Amino acid sequence: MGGALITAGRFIGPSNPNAEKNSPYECGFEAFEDARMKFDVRYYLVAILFIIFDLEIAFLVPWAVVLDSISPAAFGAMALFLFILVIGFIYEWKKGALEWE
Amino acid sequence: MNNLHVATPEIFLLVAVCTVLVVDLFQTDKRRVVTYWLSQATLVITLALCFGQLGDEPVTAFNGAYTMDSMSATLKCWILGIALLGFLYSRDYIGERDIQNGEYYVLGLFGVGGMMIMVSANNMLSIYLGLELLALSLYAMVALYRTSSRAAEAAMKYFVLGALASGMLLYGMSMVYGATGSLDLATINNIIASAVEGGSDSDESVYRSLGARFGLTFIIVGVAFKLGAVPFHMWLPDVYEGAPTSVTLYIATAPKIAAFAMVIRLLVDALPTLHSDWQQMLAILAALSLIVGNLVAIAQSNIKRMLAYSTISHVGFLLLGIVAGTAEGYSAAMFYAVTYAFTTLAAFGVLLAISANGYEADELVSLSGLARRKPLLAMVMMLSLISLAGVPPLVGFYAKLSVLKAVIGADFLWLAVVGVIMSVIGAFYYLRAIKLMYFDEPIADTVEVSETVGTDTTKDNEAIVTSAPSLSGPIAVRGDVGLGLAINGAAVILFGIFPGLIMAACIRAFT
Amino acid sequence: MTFQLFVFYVLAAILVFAAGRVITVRNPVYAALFLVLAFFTSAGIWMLLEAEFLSITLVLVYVGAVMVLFLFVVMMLDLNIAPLREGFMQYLPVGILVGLIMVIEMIFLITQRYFKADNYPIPPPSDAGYSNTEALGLLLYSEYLYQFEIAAVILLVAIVAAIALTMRKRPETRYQKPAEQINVKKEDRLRVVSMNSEKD
Amino acid sequence: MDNFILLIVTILKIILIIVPLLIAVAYLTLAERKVIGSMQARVGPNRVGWRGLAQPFADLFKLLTKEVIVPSSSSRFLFLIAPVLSLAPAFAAWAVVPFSDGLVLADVNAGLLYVLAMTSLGVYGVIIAGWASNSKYAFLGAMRSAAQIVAYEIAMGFALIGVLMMSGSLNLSDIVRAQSGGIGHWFLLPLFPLAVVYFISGVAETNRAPFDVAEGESEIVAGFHVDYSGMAFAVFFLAEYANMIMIAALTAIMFLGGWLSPIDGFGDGFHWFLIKTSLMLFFFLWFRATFPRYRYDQIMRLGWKVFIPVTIVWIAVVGFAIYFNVGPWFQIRSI
Repeated sequence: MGGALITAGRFIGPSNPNAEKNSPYECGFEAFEDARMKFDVRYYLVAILFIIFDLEIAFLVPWAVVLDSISPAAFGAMALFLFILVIGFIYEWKKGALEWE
Repeated sequence: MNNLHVATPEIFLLVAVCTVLVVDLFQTDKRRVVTYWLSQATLVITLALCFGQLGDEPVTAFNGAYTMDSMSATLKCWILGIALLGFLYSRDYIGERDIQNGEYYVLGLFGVGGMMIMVSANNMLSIYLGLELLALSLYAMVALYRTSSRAAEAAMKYFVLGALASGMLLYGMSMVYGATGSLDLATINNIIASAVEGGSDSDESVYRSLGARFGLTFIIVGVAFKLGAVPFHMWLPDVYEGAPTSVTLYIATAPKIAAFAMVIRLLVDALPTLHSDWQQMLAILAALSLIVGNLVAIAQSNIKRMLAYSTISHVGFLLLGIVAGTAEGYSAAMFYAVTYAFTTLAAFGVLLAISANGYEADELVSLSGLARRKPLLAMVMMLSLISLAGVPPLVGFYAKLSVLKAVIGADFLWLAVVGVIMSVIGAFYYLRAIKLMYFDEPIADTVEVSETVGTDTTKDNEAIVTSAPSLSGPIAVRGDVGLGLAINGAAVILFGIFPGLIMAACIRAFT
Repeated sequence: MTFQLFVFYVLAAILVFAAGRVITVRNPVYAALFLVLAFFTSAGIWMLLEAEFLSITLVLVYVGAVMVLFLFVVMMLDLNIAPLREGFMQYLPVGILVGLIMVIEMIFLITQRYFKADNYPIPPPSDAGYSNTEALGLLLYSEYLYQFEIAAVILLVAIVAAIALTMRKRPETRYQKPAEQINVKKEDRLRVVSMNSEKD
Repeated sequence: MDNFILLIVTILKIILIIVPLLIAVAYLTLAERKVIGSMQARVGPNRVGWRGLAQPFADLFKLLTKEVIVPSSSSRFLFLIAPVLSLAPAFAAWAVVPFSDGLVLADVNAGLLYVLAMTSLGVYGVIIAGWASNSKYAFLGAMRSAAQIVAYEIAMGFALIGVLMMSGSLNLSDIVRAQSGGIGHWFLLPLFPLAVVYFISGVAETNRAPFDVAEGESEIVAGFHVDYSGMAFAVFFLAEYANMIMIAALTAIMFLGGWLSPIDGFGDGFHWFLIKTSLMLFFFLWFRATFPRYRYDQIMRLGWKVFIPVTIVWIAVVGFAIYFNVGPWFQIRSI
């Protein structure tokens, strides 16, 4: 559907491209370098931590669903699981992985 | 949850590592004295707990995912003891370098946890997860030396190839799982045994045994990667060379014991029915490892690379015992794994002691004249190398003898012949190093600057340039390190003369 | 051909195509996006197998998280892939040979009667109340507790490793402490001076 | 043949959801301008149609007749596909939303997970748009926005875990049913911290004010939208508003009892769902009018250091309470 809308937009709208208009926006400057630049390693770190927490959520889901029919051991196991990951979280926090300037 | 108590060592270790991790966060001391001592205390207590389990009746726990038997209890003690000495030797080395000390110990402890899980795994999934825990810690430890580009490269290679090997192993395990519908080692064994007995009568049994064979092939490839058997050895020399020496020590010692246990669990516990299949494959791997390892080691001038190829050849020997496929063979291989680990530990321990004051002792020439600079170090190094070469009465001799005996007993005479010839060839490069230590002059400082520092230290080792240590003068060794090395060296002699002390436990593990 | 079978073939075709493009396309960003497509279609296939929990978890974890990291990396690193491709072409013949051998082996095996799909009866579709997630939860939190805990430890090691390897303390960066900013009181910033009013 | 008919029926149903949704989006834009206008003592648009009611259509036609500029250095295909990628999950998630008892397109068992997965896909449109434009501002904005979305997604996921623990089901209709019994049984009360976290994370996920640094005009000239024009821009716009409605609807379902009436058994039905969703949407608009924009480090701090700990703690609390039958949690779950 979105595709249809864009196509419609392209057909209906005028099309008179010129080089100036088609160059990326740069506050009136000429673009002086490629936009693909090296980025702060922090972004990778955020993505990695995101994966880890996402996995945590994936583990929590089946546990939460069967919460009333599991054994105390299973309950304790999840408590331990969360405890271990909270330690990881404390580590992140203290190491400053969550700081942004 | 029954039998939780048998996993006490693992549980204690986990709790202790978490504590160390958190305590480490609140430390300001760069050398992490508290972290170091806490880590050592953790290892000592865990060791004591494992020691208490020696001789207990075999028990399984966690629905059969975990087993405590004679083999696991014995091997855990060795792993912990080796890790203990390893941390002791590494302390000054990593303290001087730009390595995050706290993380080093914590990851090391996690690695020990992974090895313990592998050793007492009774389920494909536990084996795999234990392996991953170990491997992940190792990759990170190699890369911890962040200012060294060589370490980064080594970590990258290790990671990529290690991940590939893990993938292979997992693929094989999933095939076996598909063929048998079980992850439990004993159940897998039963199902495959009945399928093989069923022969080609029913489609189901053919499908099962065929599927298991397919899986077996992948498992062997994965295991060979992890062990570093030829032709899956490519990562080993590069990683040994590029990693900081303390991490090389860690990789080269205890994980070999864990890898041995993994092989036993996978091949002997789960797939003994396919013995004739894996025997052939392992025989080829063993022969190739013996040949390539020993021959290429001669050409090495870097001592870490030399020891890497030496490892490959020893993996070949270790596999000989498993190829034999008998209880004697397995005990011999277990003996080999354990003795190899603590012998290599001594060698790397000496290297670390020489490497102090910022100097990176990784060329063979840095051993020159060691006997004059520090007789203790030269002595321990010599014992270790002679033992690795397999000269009586040291422990390496008895280890080689027993695997060869086992492999001859299983009618693999040609393999035994290859083993003997290769160990004779291998003796050459060990003796060369000993000659350097005892008969050569220490390299003069000026030569050293142009030769070792100039060529070897790339942009990354600023420490060396700043302190410019003397390479001909005597070496100062901390008291506790010296004591550790002395005990380590003594063990090489002691267990060589009384191999029964270890062998008894190894035999008990397979009866 | 049943409807399910039709859907399966469509998905399988897309999957094979996407997987192929992952390794043949020039631009690494496109390769990563094709990998996303491949994950997505395999999730669809799993859905056909009534494995809805795993299927959605595949999307959630791999597409939603892992591939985002991949995209971050390939987009920011601005890889120059020309030399890589040279190496690729060099090893292509060997690769094709190995691949061909594997294909032949696979065909050989699959066409054997043992592996024919007809041998295996189609499992009956599970009833409406059946929840895959619940079954998985019951199993994971009873039989596989030990492995589950090891998984937690592995995740912890991953956190430690990721941070130890990427974090760099940069003393020159200045952080703001929002908590302190919020807790400022009027007295800290503002000084009220009483002055005599002046008259011109 | 049966399948064919089923297919047609399904397509009809999909159209039946999408068309009202589009109209809702259109009028949400108008409502936004009106609401913010009145909060700032202005009138808002009032020229087109009666009191400006035709304004959205005027906007639509304006955007439709404008040129879709494709920057010359961009990756053409990705540039054009990005808006579609951000729109698709916003619409796809509606498939499992129960409008009323039994009134749902796909009554799947894993509805909640599906919603979670769809929300996590929204980030692709942003990343790809930023990269494909090959413009610094766009890329910068996209990366910021991606890191932000990712951080808040975790908080959202944890918040939903709490809901899951209360209801014991992944099915959204069952989740609503678990809240029956009047306003006191809605999850809003026992899960209050999670509800707040969920909704605020939803605001951050959709990059709405005050979390709209990614398109902060003053810093990075509208972020990843910068090079988009005409219909391509309109589709992004559409996706943003569709996502807003989605978040509002989900909050209504998860915490406010969906179609259930606040008084037990008193006129349950679609209208309650509509009212609750509208209320939530009003909050979106209110936030925008009231709060100044957050700084980026403040956003990340809020997501990682406040919301995640809060949700983890509350999950532990709820877990213990349910498992050991304490307090109001137990009573709700047993219904």
